[in-house]
Amino acid sequence: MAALTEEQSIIRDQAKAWAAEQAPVQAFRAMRDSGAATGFEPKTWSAMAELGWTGIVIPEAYGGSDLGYLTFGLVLEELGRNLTASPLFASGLVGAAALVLGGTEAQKQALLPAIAKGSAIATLAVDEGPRHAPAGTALRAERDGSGYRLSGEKTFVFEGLAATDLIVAARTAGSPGETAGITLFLIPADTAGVNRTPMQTMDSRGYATIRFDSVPTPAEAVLGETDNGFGLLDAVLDRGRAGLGADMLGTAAQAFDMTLEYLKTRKQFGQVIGGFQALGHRAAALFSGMELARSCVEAALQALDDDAPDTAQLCSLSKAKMGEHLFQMSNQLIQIHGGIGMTDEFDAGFYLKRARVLEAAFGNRAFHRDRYARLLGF
Amino acid sequence: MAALTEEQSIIRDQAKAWAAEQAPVQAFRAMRDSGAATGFEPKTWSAMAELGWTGIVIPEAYGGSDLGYLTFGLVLEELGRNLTASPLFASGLVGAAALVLGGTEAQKQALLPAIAKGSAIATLAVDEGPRHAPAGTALRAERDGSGYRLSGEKTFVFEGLAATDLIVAARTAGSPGETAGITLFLIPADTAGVNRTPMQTMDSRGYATIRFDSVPTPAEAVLGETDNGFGLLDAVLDRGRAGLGADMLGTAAQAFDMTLEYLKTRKQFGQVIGGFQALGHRAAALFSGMELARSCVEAALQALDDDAPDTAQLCSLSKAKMGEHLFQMSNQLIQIHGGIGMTDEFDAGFYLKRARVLEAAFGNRAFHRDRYARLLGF
Amino acid sequence: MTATAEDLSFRQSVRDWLASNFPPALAGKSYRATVEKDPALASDLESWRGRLAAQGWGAPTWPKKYGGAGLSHPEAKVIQEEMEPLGAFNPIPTLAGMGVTMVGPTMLEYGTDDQKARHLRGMASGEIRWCLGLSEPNAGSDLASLSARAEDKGDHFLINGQKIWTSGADVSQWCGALVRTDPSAAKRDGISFVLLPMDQPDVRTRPIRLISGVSPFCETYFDDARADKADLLGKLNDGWSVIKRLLQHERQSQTSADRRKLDNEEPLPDLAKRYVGTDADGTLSDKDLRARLIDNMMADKAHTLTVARIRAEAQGQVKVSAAASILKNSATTVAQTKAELKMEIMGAQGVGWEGDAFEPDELASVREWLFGKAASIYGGSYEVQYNIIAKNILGLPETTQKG
Amino acid sequence: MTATAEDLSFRQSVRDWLASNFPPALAGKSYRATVEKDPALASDLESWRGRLAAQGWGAPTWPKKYGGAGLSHPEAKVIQEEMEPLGAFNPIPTLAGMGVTMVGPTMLEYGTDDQKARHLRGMASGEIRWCLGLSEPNAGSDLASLSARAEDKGDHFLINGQKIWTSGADVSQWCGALVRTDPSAAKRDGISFVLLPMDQPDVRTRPIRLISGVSPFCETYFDDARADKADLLGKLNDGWSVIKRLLQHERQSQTSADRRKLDNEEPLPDLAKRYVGTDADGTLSDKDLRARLIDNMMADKAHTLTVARIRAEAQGQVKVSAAASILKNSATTVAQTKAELKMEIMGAQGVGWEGDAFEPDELASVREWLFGKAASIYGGSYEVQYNIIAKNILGLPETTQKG
Repeated sequence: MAALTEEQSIIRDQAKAWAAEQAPVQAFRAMRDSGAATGFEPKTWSAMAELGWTGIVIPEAYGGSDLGYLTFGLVLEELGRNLTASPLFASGLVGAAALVLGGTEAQKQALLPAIAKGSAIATLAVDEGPRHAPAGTALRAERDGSGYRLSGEKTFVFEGLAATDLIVAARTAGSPGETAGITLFLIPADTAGVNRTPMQTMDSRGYATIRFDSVPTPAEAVLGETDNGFGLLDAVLDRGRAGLGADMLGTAAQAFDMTLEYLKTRKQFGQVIGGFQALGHRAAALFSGMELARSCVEAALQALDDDAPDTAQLCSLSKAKMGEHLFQMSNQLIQIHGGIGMTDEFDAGFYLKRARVLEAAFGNRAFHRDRYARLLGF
Repeated sequence: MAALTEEQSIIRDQAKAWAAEQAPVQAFRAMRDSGAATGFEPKTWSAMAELGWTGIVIPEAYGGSDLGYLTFGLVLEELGRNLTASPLFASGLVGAAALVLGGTEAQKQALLPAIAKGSAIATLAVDEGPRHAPAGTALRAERDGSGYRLSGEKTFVFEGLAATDLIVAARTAGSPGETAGITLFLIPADTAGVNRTPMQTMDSRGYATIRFDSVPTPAEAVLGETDNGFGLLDAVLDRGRAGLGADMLGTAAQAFDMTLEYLKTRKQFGQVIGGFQALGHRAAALFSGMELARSCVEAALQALDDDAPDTAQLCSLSKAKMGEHLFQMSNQLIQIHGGIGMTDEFDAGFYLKRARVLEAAFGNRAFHRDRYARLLGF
Repeated sequence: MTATAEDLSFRQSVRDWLASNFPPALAGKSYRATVEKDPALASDLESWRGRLAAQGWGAPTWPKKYGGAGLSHPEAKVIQEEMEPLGAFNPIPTLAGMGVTMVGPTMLEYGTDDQKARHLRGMASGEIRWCLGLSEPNAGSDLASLSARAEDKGDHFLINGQKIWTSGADVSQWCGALVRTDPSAAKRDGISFVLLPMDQPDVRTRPIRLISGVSPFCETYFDDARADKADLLGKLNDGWSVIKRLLQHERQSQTSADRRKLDNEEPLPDLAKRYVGTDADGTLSDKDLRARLIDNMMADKAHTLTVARIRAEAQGQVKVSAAASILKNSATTVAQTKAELKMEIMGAQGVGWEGDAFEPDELASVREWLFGKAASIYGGSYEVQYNIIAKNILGLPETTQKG
Repeated sequence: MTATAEDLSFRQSVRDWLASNFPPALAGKSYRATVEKDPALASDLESWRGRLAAQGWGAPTWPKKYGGAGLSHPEAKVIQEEMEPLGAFNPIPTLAGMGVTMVGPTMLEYGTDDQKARHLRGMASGEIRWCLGLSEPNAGSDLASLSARAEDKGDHFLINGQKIWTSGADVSQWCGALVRTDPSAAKRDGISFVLLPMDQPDVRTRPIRLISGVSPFCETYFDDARADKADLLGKLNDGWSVIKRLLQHERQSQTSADRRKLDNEEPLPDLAKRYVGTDADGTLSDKDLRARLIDNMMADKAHTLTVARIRAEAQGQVKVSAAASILKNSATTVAQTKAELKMEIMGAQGVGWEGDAFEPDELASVREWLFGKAASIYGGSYEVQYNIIAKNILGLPETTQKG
């Protein structure tokens, strides 16, 4: 755990207590079993907004608390522990960050207070194929009078069904694969020509694919610079990556706690299984992996708050190292629990499934290892 | 162990008994301590020739026994166990294979019987830089009257100091990096303009770098096809790779036996250390790794004997999987032995050092993993 | 090994029989594909089962008098080999549940003549399905700590307790169950192996839902269930010997079964090229993934070569080899890693649970990946396999038990 | 944490003192580089040592009366930080052998006033070198099973036995040795920690040759060697408490020492580019190597960030933290993997032992790789570290000891 300010400690403790009481993993199970299409409970979401978490990275002038990314990460970690489902990450972190970093004054005023209140849900639509490749953006934004028309398809959009506003990466120039020629647009999700289809993922959240059929888009919908939006996009994605790291950290930490508890209580061959050295060493390795990954996650969040020069590297490091650890941890969660871990009645499967979805989001380990090396020049 | 013919079993048992009595690891230690520049003992070498091992892949018409590569591998494995140093691999396998596969009748008659007798030592000179890259051959063979002149440098040449004959990969056309334009030449090692310098490697064998200063080379020295020698070169290298696999298998098998023995006898905290489950599982993993690697090594040798269509793949598989296992095994040999394993008085270090030299030879794991995938088309 | 004239004539006779008896409509199917996806083929399947059973080829190495064909293992392999080009298959081991693969072979060694006469034909014909009641909720890898008990009631045992992971219990006619017959004896010494019919009011089954969805597994409850004394397999209180042998058969059947290619499975490099793309030189563009894919393919090949090597060493004789313990973990690691790679390759399309946003193949990959997590848990967990190698093969001290 | 005015003024005073006292000729050197490679600088070094010692900065956190400067840990860190831009260094911990880093801190806690007065100044000035006699040939990680014994002879102990891995024993003036004082007590209860001078006829040392070549390690033989009773550190038969504390100091010094960059070390990506080459897009052409290099660099960075995090959590107070056990294995794995990668990158040039066919850097890499294998063995082996984490941090049962 990073050295925290008093305010950060309070928020973390509050998040821990709230999630345990109001949104524990049993709540997630109930939500899954109910088949809720949006993948979260409205009352969970409004409670979060009331707690102020939706405004953590939003400046006070727009209704937020501007406490920063490390603070946001502390909340996401606690929610990750409980698999608490909500649009907090998609809207309160990614959506808000896009507006804060790239929005015009008009865009900010129109949307940030609503995000902070939880009445608007903004989300980023970037991926177009099975793999994360922001520079591969192909969705076309063609000039149409003073505005544009958007045509193409986005996939794996977080909270794509519940979103009220979409931040869409589109190509205004150049070819897919080039970082130049990309522009971000901010449009209402109910614009004519926007067709959303649910993606029923194994983590039971509300992702969507979105088809854009010549969607009319005014020039004022441009978010950031025309043709030159990749830098903004990447900066927004990095905030998302760091946030996912925190979510994954919570997921892994809970998986570890469950595993350690089982090691201490489950008996086989006349002793608790944690007394078998092979399992004891495995637990020690998992603990070490978690401590190392935690350092990366917290460093990335802190770097965002400090606007540090190596922020991009640290965000890739965080997503990659955390991904590596969560991969191991989620598999060992099942393996060490044995048969009971394989049953749907037990929660282990939820964590395993969630782990793989988080891994695929915003660039997997391979993506971020490659990006890390390129940022370091080799 | 592959299902062996009676003849193969006899030769393996003979090699095992001979190496244990005549050329055990103590003999290697004595050779190292003596600082013998050629990296082997002449009497060891002549004994091997008398046992007929130098002729195992040479047809009977040229003084060999033509027993094939699997048989050769059995001998190399037993020698690998004892770190027995000799030019058997370089000359009896690689050198002989080059002549058998690519030699004219005159070349074969001139050299194969002498290789079988052990009076000639032929070796392949292929690498030119720190990394194995046969297609990268740059050593120039320029036309000079009816013959050629060779100019350039070779490195990491096995038994380069003791060799009487050199098989040199040279570029007669094209550019480094292209497989086309490579020609092999067979020349006496004492040809004017050939300058040999010892490479004092950590495994204390007799490698050399060889400089070629405009070395006059007659047209009859061409081995195989002019400009089109890459296929032959690769086939010879594959035989070498399979042979190195067998040597590595022996090295690893002995390292495993030493480790297992130590696990059964060394006591810590009041019990033999093999009774600690973490070490027991590690031993089980090493044993499994060895069995899996052995299958690859034997399959590659068998494929050479059968002229199987997937020979090249299997040779890369063998070198890569065996390399992977030997890497783990040699590190665990030291780790499990603890302090004693770190001392020069104990033999573990010899196996570790030998392991890394074998790994670097004829393409390391990365080289062969890449080659395997390319051969499979991805 | 070169084939003798006799070998060749046997092979020809197999080929001829298959040509005239295998219903071509079933070609290239499997039992599962046939019954689950194409009910129209049910009568062809039943006719094929009947002909195979009459020939004794449902369990070809079993004695003729017990419904087998009395063939050697190499001969049985010839039948398998000759089926392949026709796309033929033997549905009987699947229909018999745990009968042909596990209970039957064990009964051939430990059973009385009466047991063999009563039970084996039903297995070999695929008409009686068997399940196994071994694991219990609190036992896990420590099978010997089981608590289901059998009370001696003269001509029968009264059985009480709960079993878990009884695959197919809800559709089986018979069960082989491990029960405690002497609670006062040391853990492994008071256990017996009994056979009992599932169609009793005092036997209840409850299907288990897994992380991958519905499953063949059940919880099975015995409340005063009855097993005839004549159906005690092996000696009283010597069930541990019986089960050890039975588990060897299990491991052996897993080792080969796990390796069978799924129908029309797309090779991973092709799948990767399709989802990930290639560079100008034809290599996968994600080099990090490529390196790990190569590793997995090499491990897969090494495993296959090891299976072949063990067979060659045994010179065609199927022997329950100690090396089977190596193969279980090796097969499991290869398969689980492959499933992970498949998910990684599919990326955002590899995280689906259901619905139209994903291709059926994509959804199936996710379910198989999840179900495959069990492979390192059941049938001797990954850890137990390593214990076995360390102790039985390497001769290191036992680490799981004190005293 | 923001710096106070007082902090800033202390920093300025350090900066001033260093500017006027550090001999510029030594800039950018290290103790080893200076004495081994540039004997001409010996007098500069000696003068620098003397000035540091007079200032109490050889062991700055020790009390002034024992040769330290009575500074806080944050203040000591300021000295270190201010030395860096000048290329200055503190040679005293090296000159004192195990004195400043291990024996001294332990003596500050366990020593008598008389011991502190007699021994600490010599360490803090770098004039007395200390070695440690802990391990024995048959003990290994099981330190408590030692058999060197000390016999009570009234005013002194008579010591007999053999120690191994006594680093610098052949050049040390004093030794801290773990000896058995009560052979009848349970393993850990009959051990004491004594201090004895090495300059006795009955102490012999024999240097150990390692797989990497010559080494600082010795075997040390005590044949009726003598240790004054006044030099018993801690209580009689309570040596186990003393040594546990001493080993914590060892782990702590390793954690920081291992991480110091070697003089002018070329970053691995640059080395790799030089030996392996790059593709048109500037990435390493060996993608398999590149993936593993990235892994190692990420692990390295994660370790560095963890060290920083633990420091931040301790809010600048150096506390002997339980997390040190994690760092030892992490640091070792990163360093050993890095050494392997370096060898792999150098390929045929990375297998040299000596001679002109290899560059000095290449030969040094091989020796360092070999020597580095010891890092996971000494100072609490890899396995022992994991035992410690499992037991002390995670609260799992002890697995190394029965009863």
